[in-house]
Amino acid sequence: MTLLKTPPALARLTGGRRELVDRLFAVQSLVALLVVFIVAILASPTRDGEILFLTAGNLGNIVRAVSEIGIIAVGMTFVVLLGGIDLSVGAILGLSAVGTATLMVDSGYGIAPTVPAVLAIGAVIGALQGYATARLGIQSFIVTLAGLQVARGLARIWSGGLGIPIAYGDGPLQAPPAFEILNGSINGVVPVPAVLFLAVGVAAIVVLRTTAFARHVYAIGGNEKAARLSGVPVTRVKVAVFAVCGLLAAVAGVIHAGQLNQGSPNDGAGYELDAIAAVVIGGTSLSGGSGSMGGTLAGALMLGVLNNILALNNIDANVQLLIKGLVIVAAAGLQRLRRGVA
Amino acid sequence: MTLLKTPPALARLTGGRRELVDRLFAVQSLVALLVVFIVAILASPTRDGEILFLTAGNLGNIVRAVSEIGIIAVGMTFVVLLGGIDLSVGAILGLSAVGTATLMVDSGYGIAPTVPAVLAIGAVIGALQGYATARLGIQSFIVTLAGLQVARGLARIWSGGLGIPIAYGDGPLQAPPAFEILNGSINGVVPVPAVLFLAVGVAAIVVLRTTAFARHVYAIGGNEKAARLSGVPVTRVKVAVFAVCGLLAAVAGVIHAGQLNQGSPNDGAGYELDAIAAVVIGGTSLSGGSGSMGGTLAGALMLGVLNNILALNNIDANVQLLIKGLVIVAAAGLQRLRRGVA
Amino acid sequence: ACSVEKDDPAAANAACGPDRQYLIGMSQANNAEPYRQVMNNDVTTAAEAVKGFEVVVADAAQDNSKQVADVENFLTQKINLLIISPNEAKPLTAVVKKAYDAGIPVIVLDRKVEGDAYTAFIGGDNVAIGKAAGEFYATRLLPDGGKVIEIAGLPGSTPAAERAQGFRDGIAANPKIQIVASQPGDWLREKGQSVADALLKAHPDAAAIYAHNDPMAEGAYLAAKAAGLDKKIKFTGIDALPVPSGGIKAVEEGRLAATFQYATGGREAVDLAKKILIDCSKDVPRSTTLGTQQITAENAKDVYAKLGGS
Amino acid sequence: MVPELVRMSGITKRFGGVLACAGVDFTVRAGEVHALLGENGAGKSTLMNILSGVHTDYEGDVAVHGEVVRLRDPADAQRHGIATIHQELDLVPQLTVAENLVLGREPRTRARLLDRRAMQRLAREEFAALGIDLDPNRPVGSLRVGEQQLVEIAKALSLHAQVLVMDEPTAALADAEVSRLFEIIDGLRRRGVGIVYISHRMEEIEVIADRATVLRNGAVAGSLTPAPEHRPQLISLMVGRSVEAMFARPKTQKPAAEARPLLRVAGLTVRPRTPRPGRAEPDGIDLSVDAGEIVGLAGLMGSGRTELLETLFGAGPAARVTGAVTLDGLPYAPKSPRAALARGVGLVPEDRRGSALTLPHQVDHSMVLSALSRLTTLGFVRRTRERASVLDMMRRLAVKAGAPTAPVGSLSGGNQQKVVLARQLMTVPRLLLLDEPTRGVDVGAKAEIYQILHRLADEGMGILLASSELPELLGVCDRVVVLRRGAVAADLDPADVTGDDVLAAAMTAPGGTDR
Ligand SMILES: Nc1ncnc2c1ncn2[C@@H]1O[C@H](COP(=O)(O)OP(=O)(O)OP(=O)(O)O)[C@@H](O)[C@H]1O
Ligand SMILES: Nc1ncnc2c1ncn2[C@@H]1O[C@H](COP(=O)(O)OP(=O)(O)OP(=O)(O)O)[C@@H](O)[C@H]1O
Ligand SMILES: [Mg+2]
Ligand SMILES: [Mg+2]
Repeated sequence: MTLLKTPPALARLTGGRRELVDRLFAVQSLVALLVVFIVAILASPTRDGEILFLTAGNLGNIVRAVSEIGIIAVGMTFVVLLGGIDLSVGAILGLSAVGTATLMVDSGYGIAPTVPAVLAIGAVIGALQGYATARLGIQSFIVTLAGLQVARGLARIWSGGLGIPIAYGDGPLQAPPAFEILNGSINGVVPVPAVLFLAVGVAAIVVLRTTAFARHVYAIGGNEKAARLSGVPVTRVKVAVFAVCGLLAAVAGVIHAGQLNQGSPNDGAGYELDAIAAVVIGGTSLSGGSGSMGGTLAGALMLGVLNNILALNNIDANVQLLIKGLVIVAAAGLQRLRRGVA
Repeated sequence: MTLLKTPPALARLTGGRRELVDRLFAVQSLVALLVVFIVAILASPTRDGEILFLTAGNLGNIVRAVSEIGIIAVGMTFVVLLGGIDLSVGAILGLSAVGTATLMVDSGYGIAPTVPAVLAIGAVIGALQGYATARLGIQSFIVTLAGLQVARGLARIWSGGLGIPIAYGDGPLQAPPAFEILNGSINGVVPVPAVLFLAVGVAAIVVLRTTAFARHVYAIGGNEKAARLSGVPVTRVKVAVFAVCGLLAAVAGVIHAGQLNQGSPNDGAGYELDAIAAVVIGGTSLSGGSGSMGGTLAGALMLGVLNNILALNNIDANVQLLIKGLVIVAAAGLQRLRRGVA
Repeated sequence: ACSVEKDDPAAANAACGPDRQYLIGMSQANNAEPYRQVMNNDVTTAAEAVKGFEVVVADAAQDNSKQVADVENFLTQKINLLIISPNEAKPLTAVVKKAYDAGIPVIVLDRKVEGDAYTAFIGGDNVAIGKAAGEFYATRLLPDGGKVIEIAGLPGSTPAAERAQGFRDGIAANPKIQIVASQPGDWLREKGQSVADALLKAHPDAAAIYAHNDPMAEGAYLAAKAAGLDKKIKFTGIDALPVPSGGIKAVEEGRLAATFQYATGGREAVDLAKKILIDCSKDVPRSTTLGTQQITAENAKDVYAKLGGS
Repeated sequence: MVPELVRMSGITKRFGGVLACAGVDFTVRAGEVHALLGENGAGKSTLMNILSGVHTDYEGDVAVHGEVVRLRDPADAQRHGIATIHQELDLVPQLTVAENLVLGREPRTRARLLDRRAMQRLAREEFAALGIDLDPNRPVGSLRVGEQQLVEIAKALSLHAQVLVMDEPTAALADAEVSRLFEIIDGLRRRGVGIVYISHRMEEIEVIADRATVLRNGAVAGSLTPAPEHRPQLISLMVGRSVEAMFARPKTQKPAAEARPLLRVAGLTVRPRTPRPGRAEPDGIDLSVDAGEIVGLAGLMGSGRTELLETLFGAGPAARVTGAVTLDGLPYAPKSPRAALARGVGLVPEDRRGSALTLPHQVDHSMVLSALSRLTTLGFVRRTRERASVLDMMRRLAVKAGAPTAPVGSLSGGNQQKVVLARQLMTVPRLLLLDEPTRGVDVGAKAEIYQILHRLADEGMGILLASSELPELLGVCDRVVVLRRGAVAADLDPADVTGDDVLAAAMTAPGGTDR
């Protein structure tokens, strides 16, 4: 619970009774997650008396399915807290997936050189974008929109436009079997990508709650001029944040390649919007300076549960679109309730 | 030229020499357009000594090709000036195209009831989104992201997922031949959608420069609290602006249906990003309160010229992505130059 | 076609027989493509006619990961048979194998998966279709040769590559036919239109436009019409969907000179499902290649009716 | 009896757990200036926000012209003849002065279009009446705080309201503008307008107010007729104790011989790449601050005080800087605030809301922002140490906040100012640059801040204090440097001079005032 408490308490007011209301609402993304979870249990189809939604396999699948979006959303949270936005993450995922497959299979490098190299590519693209926003002062929306196109173009050129399959083995044009672990699960229940997602998430929560870097991020997002006058190294922090976001998108790309046994240049299209949705549902303000990482994790999981229960009930794909749209607005509205009291 | 002068002069400062620099830069999106235009002439392939890019037909095509994005960008400019963003426009375009085809062909209504009805649908969706942002205080990014999904879902459900062809004639299941005008051109040179785009654009410039409504839009985008304290009807203005944006997206949808002789539910995907790019390249700040409509028109045309010259030269599609990304950043950077001095 | 043998786990485990209820999961790569939407419609319509069949469709929206999750969700629901039209082969292979190994019969439509962990494959042959189109150009459309503009599908997609290759094989017989330009139209009508706009500027003397699908052919037609070239140039597409917005109608109405059927395989898949589930047949064809059909003004109306177009 | 324009009775307003107003009765009569006094956070603005339709959820009744009304929003209040100059400058920076002036009630032509000419005319008329010379076409974002304040005043006046609420209208004004404003207030009073006047400047209250109501902790503490002889009484009503000797400095040791030179500025000239109209950049400034010395910076609006401080803090605009500056005898030319902080120089900017604080952020986080590097190991914030130093600082500066974790925005203006001061003190600077550090701060808190400054100076800190309040400069500083058009016009010893001498030095010698 405490994980979800917004550090620079979003709520405008404190004191007395108010404090209690606040504390309740501070975990409101968790509340939204819980509501959706309970609704999902009630709405779940059963088969032979078993609630399908609650089967271990299904819960594992939910977390696995949101793991990539979730990891991206963690990076996105930093960017949004800073007052920016990053539209390039989906394309960086695609580029990284291609990079993983190409380097590991076509070029025959092992895991050790490949993964760090791919992550470095993601971080460098992110850092360049950060530099363009911070120093040239171009709005991050437009920088990363361009970054999206460039990363997507690079991915297509690098791969020749086609997905590069990853086969495992020791021979040439085969990837080290160890890499297949991304496809596996621990004890056959908890998928590895889910574990990675939760690990990244918890690490991010710790970073955001305990480091000076996080304070700087909040300060810049809240009032950049004030941050600069307070001696915050604004450019450096911005570059670092976008680099982290790019890096995490690359992590998601590596996982993506591992999960799908392929690096495809068109993958990850539209992931940026899902990630941003998770961040906003989690209570982080797009105008920067306030929000929490725990909220983002809850937001991502909520989207995962929602997708899953709609699919389990075989809701028509188009109706799913409608329902998802409305639930997102409702979740964001819940968010608002809290601030509305101020 | 004067069309492009930012009304509430973007530049922080005025007076003396500064004024001159300002006036030069106030038209900077026109400068960017000009640069791209000249480059296009130089880069254009020729045939029998004729510069293909400069043929009347080609120039007409360019404007026709950007007319839908351009009309959407006009509506988007209002929203962005207000400090918001509208991601639903592409989906509203698809929904309107479907609506046009369904009502006119399947239901056999004439142009007169169909077009107003479709435009009303667009305006109502926009207004609902505006209401959700204004009254419920949910960030427009998330409201319109949800709106996107809802509109897309409705379009698919309404059309059964398939494009609805529009055939012309007087019989049943045929559209009135007058509607085919959207496909035609004036004097065989100036395409009708291009004319509509420019008409909408000029009307918007006039509105933005001469009405109190426009002042209110700038005021809310610049400092919402100040606007509210001054007695500006904030909610009403917001609802109106989003309604206008939805309406213009619907106009683009009607044109889309007319141009392609079909209403397809999946059309318009990604148009929102192109429109936003046009707005930002045109010098409007995504944080609201400053920008101009002339800039948006220049921005849209610039994107059109860029697309055209890349296609005329048969540039590889992936390389096109790279080039477009970089040009967008460069154009936005040019923007920045002006403000950077302040 | 080879047939399923004794150690096929799917055939071994599948409970089958008439008078039972069967849940069939249909995993579609992307509902937003008309071809795939029609495939869904074909499957659902055909299944309605079979007593005991219930079909649920999941749309992966062109996302490999989403499609994997869709299949996983089907497995959670314990479907009795899986029909899948994969977004891409390799990424779906593992999960299809998982389903197959769990004893669920799998029918793969349109695009293959790797390996042999599926019950049956049904699909068209894009190279053959492209070749048929090419031969049509060589012998009937442009017997005296001429310049051809190609509007290709999404760069990097297999059908685009195969339809391009087949076409080149087909026109080889007539050396007077020359492809003067090729640009991608991403399968989209509006992109077909704007690409044709530019290409017709560069090649106003083209004799025909070969588009990799019908919507792009229609878009090219509109561009030519705007340029006043629609009477001079011939247009052909591929897919021939039996729906109002499809290519057959366009041929019937004279906009396209011809189109070539790329069957969805939806009905065939349900037929096969019926054999497996209701007839308990252990002997279904491992691979079915759907033929193509040339649609021109002469046969358009008949074919439309025959294919059940509405 | 003069008619009552407004009667507020039993007004109670809560913000969550905070009781901002507790059963307040308040009236405004025609033709009077009713001063509303109280410490920071006493509830003055809240009460007036209720009257101007900003807060709509309150208990109690508001009667306008004897009729109980429930004002729905600011526009509604305006319709009832109530205009407000809000404490915070809420203008739209991107719009021009004229556009801001008529915002929400734009004059229109017969075609319902914007009537630009009428707009200009209105703006010029209002400014002429106020006796100020401001180009109506300048974007408000390019105005200095003082000029923005004037626009706010003109805007409220142009409503020709029956009741005019002025919430600290002079906080950002210098003396010349203040006296001009008082003439106008006098005129309004004679026309029967009822005025509520909120200010922390006691001298002003004594000059302009007909009666005064004091709020303490949200409740009415008493009413008085303001006069210099009642000042101690008023102040003790406000703070609940007597505050004597506001400027009294324990003139303990001041061995001038021992003065250690800290900052030396010689011939400092700043030429910005882009000229900033209405601003005077440092132009050949010579200045020195010794350790333990408090040096005042006086000057008219726009005389270049802020520019000087910003330049010394590395926060000025892109510019060519010439001249010699040394700190502790070493060359000093900071490229950024970060560099300045590293050399032990701190700045408290004049615009605390725009340049220093993020209102929703916690008090403790805001306080330690500049000093984080002292409180971290390997990048991790040491919570216990952070908490200890925050509590220590809150005690030293007597910051009143619900908790160290309360949002800064929930603090009163004076306490917010203390948070900004605390942030700089936490960096343990050797040289502290202060730009209008007591703007909007109540008398009690001001006295506390002055004591703190004296203590810091005694501990050896050098302080450069820019202020528009002459009593403050003369009362606190060891020396007062007067700037005029970016140049030093005089270097005075407060002991020998009066406010008039400083003003005289600040004006241009021949040729009228420096604008
Ligand atoms: N929007 C708000 N949210 C929460 N608390 C508030 C809000 N506005 C005011 N308060 C609280 O209400 C009390 C009264 O504040 P108010 O602004 O009325 O004081 P004031 O007398 O105007 O002080 P100052 O002289 O500093 O302007 C303070 O404790 C303040 O913290
Ligand atoms: N053209 C401008 N561009 C940016 N900021 C400006 C501009 N003009 C004024 N400011 C800001 O306004 C503030 C100065 O306003 P104010 O009216 O208090 O000046 P002042 O203190 O009276 O004059 P000075 O300090 O120059 O003697 C500064 O914070 C400054 O940054
Ligand atoms: Mg106040
Ligand atoms: Mg100043």
